[in-house]
Amino acid sequence: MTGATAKKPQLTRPHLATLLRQMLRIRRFEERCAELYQQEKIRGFLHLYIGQEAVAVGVMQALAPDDAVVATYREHGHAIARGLAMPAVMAEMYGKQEGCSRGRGGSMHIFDAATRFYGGNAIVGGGLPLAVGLALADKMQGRPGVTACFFGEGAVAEGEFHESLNLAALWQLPVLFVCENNLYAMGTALRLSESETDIHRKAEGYRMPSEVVDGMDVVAVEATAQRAAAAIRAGQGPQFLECRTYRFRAHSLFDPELYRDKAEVEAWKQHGPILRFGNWLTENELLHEAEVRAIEDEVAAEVEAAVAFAEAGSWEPVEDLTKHVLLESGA
Amino acid sequence: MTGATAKKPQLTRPHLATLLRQMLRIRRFEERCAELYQQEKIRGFLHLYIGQEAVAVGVMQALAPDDAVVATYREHGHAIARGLAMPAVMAEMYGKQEGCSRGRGGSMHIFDAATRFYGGNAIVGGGLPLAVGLALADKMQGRPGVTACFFGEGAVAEGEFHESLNLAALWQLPVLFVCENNLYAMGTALRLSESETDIHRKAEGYRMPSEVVDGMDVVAVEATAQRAAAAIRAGQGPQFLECRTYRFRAHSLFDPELYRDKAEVEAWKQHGPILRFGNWLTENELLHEAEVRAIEDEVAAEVEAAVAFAEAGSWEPVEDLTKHVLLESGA
Amino acid sequence: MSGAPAAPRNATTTYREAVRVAIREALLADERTFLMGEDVGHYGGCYAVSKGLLAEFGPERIRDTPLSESAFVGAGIGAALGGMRPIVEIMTVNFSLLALDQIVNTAATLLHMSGGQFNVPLVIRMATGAGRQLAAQHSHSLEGWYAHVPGLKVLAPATLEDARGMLATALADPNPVLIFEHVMLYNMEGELPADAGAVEIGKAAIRRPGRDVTLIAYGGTLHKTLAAAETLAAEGVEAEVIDLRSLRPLDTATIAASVGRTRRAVVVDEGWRTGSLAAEVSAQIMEQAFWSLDAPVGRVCSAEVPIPYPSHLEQAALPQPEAIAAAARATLAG
Amino acid sequence: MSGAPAAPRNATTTYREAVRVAIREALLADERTFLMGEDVGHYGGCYAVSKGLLAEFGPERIRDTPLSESAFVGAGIGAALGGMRPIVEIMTVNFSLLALDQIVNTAATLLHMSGGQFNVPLVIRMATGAGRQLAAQHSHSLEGWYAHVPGLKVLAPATLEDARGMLATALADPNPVLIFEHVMLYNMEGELPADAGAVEIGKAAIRRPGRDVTLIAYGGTLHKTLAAAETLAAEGVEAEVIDLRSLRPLDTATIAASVGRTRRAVVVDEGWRTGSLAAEVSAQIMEQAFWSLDAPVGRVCSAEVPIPYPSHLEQAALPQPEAIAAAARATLAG
Ligand SMILES: Cc1ncc(C[n+]2csc(CCOP(=O)(O)OP(=O)(O)O)c2C)c(N)n1
Ligand SMILES: Cc1ncc(C[n+]2csc(CCOP(=O)(O)OP(=O)(O)O)c2C)c(N)n1
Ligand SMILES: [Mg+2]
Ligand SMILES: [Mg+2]
Repeated sequence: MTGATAKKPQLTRPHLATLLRQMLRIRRFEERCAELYQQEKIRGFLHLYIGQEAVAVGVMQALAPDDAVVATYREHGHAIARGLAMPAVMAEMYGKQEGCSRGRGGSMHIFDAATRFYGGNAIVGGGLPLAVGLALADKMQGRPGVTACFFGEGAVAEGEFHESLNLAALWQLPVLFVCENNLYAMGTALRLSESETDIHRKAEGYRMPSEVVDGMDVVAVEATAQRAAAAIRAGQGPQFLECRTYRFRAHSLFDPELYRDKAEVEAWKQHGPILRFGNWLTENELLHEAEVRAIEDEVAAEVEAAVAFAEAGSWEPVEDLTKHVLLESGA
Repeated sequence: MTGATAKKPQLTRPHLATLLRQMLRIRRFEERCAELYQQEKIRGFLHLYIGQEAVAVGVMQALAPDDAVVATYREHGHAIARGLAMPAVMAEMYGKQEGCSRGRGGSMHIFDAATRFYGGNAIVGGGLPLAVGLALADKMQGRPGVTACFFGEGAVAEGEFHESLNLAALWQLPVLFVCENNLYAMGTALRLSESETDIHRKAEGYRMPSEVVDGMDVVAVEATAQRAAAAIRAGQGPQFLECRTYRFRAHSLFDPELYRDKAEVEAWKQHGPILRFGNWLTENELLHEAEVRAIEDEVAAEVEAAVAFAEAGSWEPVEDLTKHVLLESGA
Repeated sequence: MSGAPAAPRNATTTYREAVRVAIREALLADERTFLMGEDVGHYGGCYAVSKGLLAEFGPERIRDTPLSESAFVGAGIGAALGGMRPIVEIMTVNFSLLALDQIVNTAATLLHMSGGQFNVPLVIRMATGAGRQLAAQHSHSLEGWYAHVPGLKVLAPATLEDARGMLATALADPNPVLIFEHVMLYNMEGELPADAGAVEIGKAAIRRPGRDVTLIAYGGTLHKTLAAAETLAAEGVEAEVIDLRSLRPLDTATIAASVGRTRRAVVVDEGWRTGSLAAEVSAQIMEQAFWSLDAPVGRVCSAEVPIPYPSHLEQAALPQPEAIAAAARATLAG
Repeated sequence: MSGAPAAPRNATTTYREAVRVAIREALLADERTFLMGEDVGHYGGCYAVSKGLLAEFGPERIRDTPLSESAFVGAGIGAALGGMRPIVEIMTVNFSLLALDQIVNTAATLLHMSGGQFNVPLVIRMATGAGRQLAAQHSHSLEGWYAHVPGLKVLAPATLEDARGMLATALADPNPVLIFEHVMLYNMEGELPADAGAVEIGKAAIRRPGRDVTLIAYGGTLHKTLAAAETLAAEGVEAEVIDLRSLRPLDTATIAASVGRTRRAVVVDEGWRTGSLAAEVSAQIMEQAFWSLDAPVGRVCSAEVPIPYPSHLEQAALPQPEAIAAAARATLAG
């Protein structure tokens, strides 16, 4: 990833405040979602991103509006960081027709054409070929776009991971593969799923440049993503990032978490991306306590507005059940 | 693959004669098959192994009777080298019920319980998971067996390759993966199918030891396979061999060979495994011309006997059409 | 589960627990048997079916796999060939598409392609069906596809007895057997005799006798169909309810005999209507009982839409007791 | 192909050539269109369909892929989302199982899951069927499975006109369209008007009018069915032959209207009988034309066995004109 002129992350105060704000927006949104799940406002599977916010927020800084994003069922954070309107995302969690996917998709299927946010895929590994194809379309049409493709370390074991990395590297497609290694795939620890646990080394087998980064450090993630995106834009082909991170909550709200110690979770929480970055900002007087509080207040208000929007939303009429299955010709 | 005490290939005259004889048995068998195909005695797809004989013959030397073999649709060579009776294989090519698979399978589906020959798989990559499972069964039952799994370099692009290598390495299963890199998958050259064309390097991504060997040199193949098998038997987990070879004939008898030069094929033929080994044997007086001629005569007789057996074979009655779909309970 | 003969001591249990006990018993009975799949071990099973088994049997026999559906299903086939008696769990039918090649092109064909030499004594379990608001990629009912494939046997336990008893019989079968457990059944409670055990796996069961119309269902729709029969009974219509139990082979004799008596039938299936297993049952009735029919056979299936997330739309997409009762009434009006 | 109106200049051609011309025309007409798949380029297509196109259009638009069915089909979906109009070739339906997850869980669901935002204008072509002695893993007829899935359109061109004309219409469609080309048709010869072009893709076609019995077929079995109709005609039985053309949606109106006239029907399908598309057609006739039927609808399908290699067994496993004629006679005897 060297050689290309990466956009250097600008450690200006406004930018640092943006990073914090974005992480907080995700965190508070999801904390509220967890409550709403208990209240049965949100149903189905709910996979919280809490603990991993630095990854989505850091990587998104490297993307331009024309770039594309492909994510997984754990994608609220990516959607919000990418710029989807929080009310539309919350309405989607409720299943209301004002949701970004008209309520048809729910938590696992957040989509948005305006921001080129291509989901929201509940099949582990299923998004990787899609990202390859989006990048192929960009390349064939001579467009400068980058497609960022997020997936967990569990997806690395899927055949589609292998096929997609090879295809992207073989055809030198502008894909930024971002593996969020949170050490577990549901309850399966990485050492039980991969013979090579050093995930970013896998990229070597495809001659794809890769880097590993502390996924709990939003500034480091951004810097690395900027470098990788610049390399892609410079025509150096696909790039691979392994972001080492941790999920603080259960896999989904059905998960009894039998497979890991509370102590391990607590230890990771001490390195939480928001905690750490927030402390660093205030300790270095890059942001004052009052500014942080102001951000918190704004975020809280935004989340409540999103909830209010979702609450006020409407159910799609049952008569419309079989809509959105096929697009009418000519559309 | 170091450290384990490999059975050193014994370069005794009888053994060298065996290697030559085995390669010739395959070559002459298949040359006859090509004729029989023209005569419409053999139908369907016919994938000839001609040019690659050193791989199957070399690797089989490292296997014991209790070991298992999994191959592809290009498996006549493996079957013969593994010790299946040539008449039963030829009858299978005809589709006669005296065939090793009762004629149900044909060229692509050679099976034999007695030699633990598990096919004969016409889905590219489809045999790899099977080999992993056979090895798992051996390991769980405390049996010392090795499962040799043959596949082409084209199969390396399939998701099942990736999943199977990881599983075998993760669980340290006794699988010998043998990639026969003949540079083409049908008409697709390796450089058009893999971003990393140095196939054996792929094994690194799974922490699996690998070696590359000249697949046109039967002695080298045997030596390498012996080392790998010894490592497996010593409990060092799965091993990977890339055998660099070349197919002299068309992919199947439908292939017009538009994708490669005649000159390239001719150049490889000069390195043909039988030609080279035969010359080496006679030049070094390890075998006399007369001995070679005697082997040729025996092989010719064996092939003709196989043809006669197949010709004399019978068609399974149409009334039995739906047999062999389910095994009766208790069987 | 009504109509069971008085058994020694009954115990209250759940479908989930019945499956768990069946697996545990199989592991105790045969050391060649092991359970393999995603999160069967440390997580305890995505539907908590295998909770506790890792502690009892260890990681060799309660084997967590990576997310590699094709490889671990294929490895199950290979292990079966190699003398083991594996139970492979695919978390849900939705993910089984990734392993379909191994099931269709290897498990189902090996015996035939090898001319009878290599049978595959493998059991594959998976959850199926909708109803939990898991949306379009997690709500499939594709067991009908598997029922299309010669070389496979396909089961759909809908009762506690079958959840408890089908596994042992499937494991004793020398062929690949697929067992589909509907996600909405795991919490179902009921009584099971203390000595419950293996059950026959080739026959359909009449879960409710009746003379006016035959309702044919399986798996998750059985209970909706029984509910519809209650509604109909209140109206004076006695519906006979058949539980297919085995989706391949289909016990068409039981179906035809029932329709011969009732002269009317409705088939209920959570698969999408077009190309559903219900179509096969309807076609079989056409072929075997046409001259007995007093009305066209009805079908109640899922609407032709990927399952939507919101509850009201999801429920509208799935077969419901009221629609089943209405279809039954339609056959009587005809 | 009889009954076509007199066309300007006819030329003798083959089904293979008709498909090739259609692909070439599509590539010329729209620069967003490209062909991608295994061996479509340097090899010239495993059934020689794309021979010569690499030289004309170059490797970007005639794109050889690695053996990675799931990834290149998924990449086709992504490319369609990204503004291209890809034609993805899966060599045969047998290998499509490896890509089925992408087709079912992504291509078919995206529009719905995204609430109507993301349609997938993708065409997937593949060869299907048996008859070339390719044995159990290379002889499937699984198009019926695809016809089960909401969100897909599924076509089966059985004539030169359709081989020539369906592709353009499929490419103009904003939805994923699958085209199944039967392997035994590629060498079929016939005449095609010089100005042959796009055809409608939603309707079934009556390939032979008749009053006594309706025979319903598609793809590779159409011609066997027309042969059976000839046999029947010699016996004084006038069979109407319907070519489904579109397997999803099914044109049940044309079928029901025909059966309303003939009062008898036989459905022919190369899929295995149980769970075949023929079952769906039979069930539809049951539902829409029961009161018109004078006999049960018959089915002629493949035997329930993985396709065996030897010719005599393979042919015995497949639908044959004599069996079709016999099934038609049975409906008349009834
Ligand atoms: C193909 C497939 N197999 C299994 C599942 C069930 N499942 C959902 S999430 C998950 C774990 C994935 O782990 P990882 O890729 O590490 O992502 P994370 O959940 O940690 O973000 C599993 C097994 C699925 N959705 N898709
Ligand atoms: C899954 C699958 N895709 C495609 C094919 C068609 N096909 C048969 S052999 C072959 C080439 C395989 O090449 P390679 O693995 O290198 O083996 P080789 O033929 O060179 O021995 C292809 C594409 C197939 N049989 N299976
Ligand atoms: Mg993870
Ligand atoms: Mg090759």
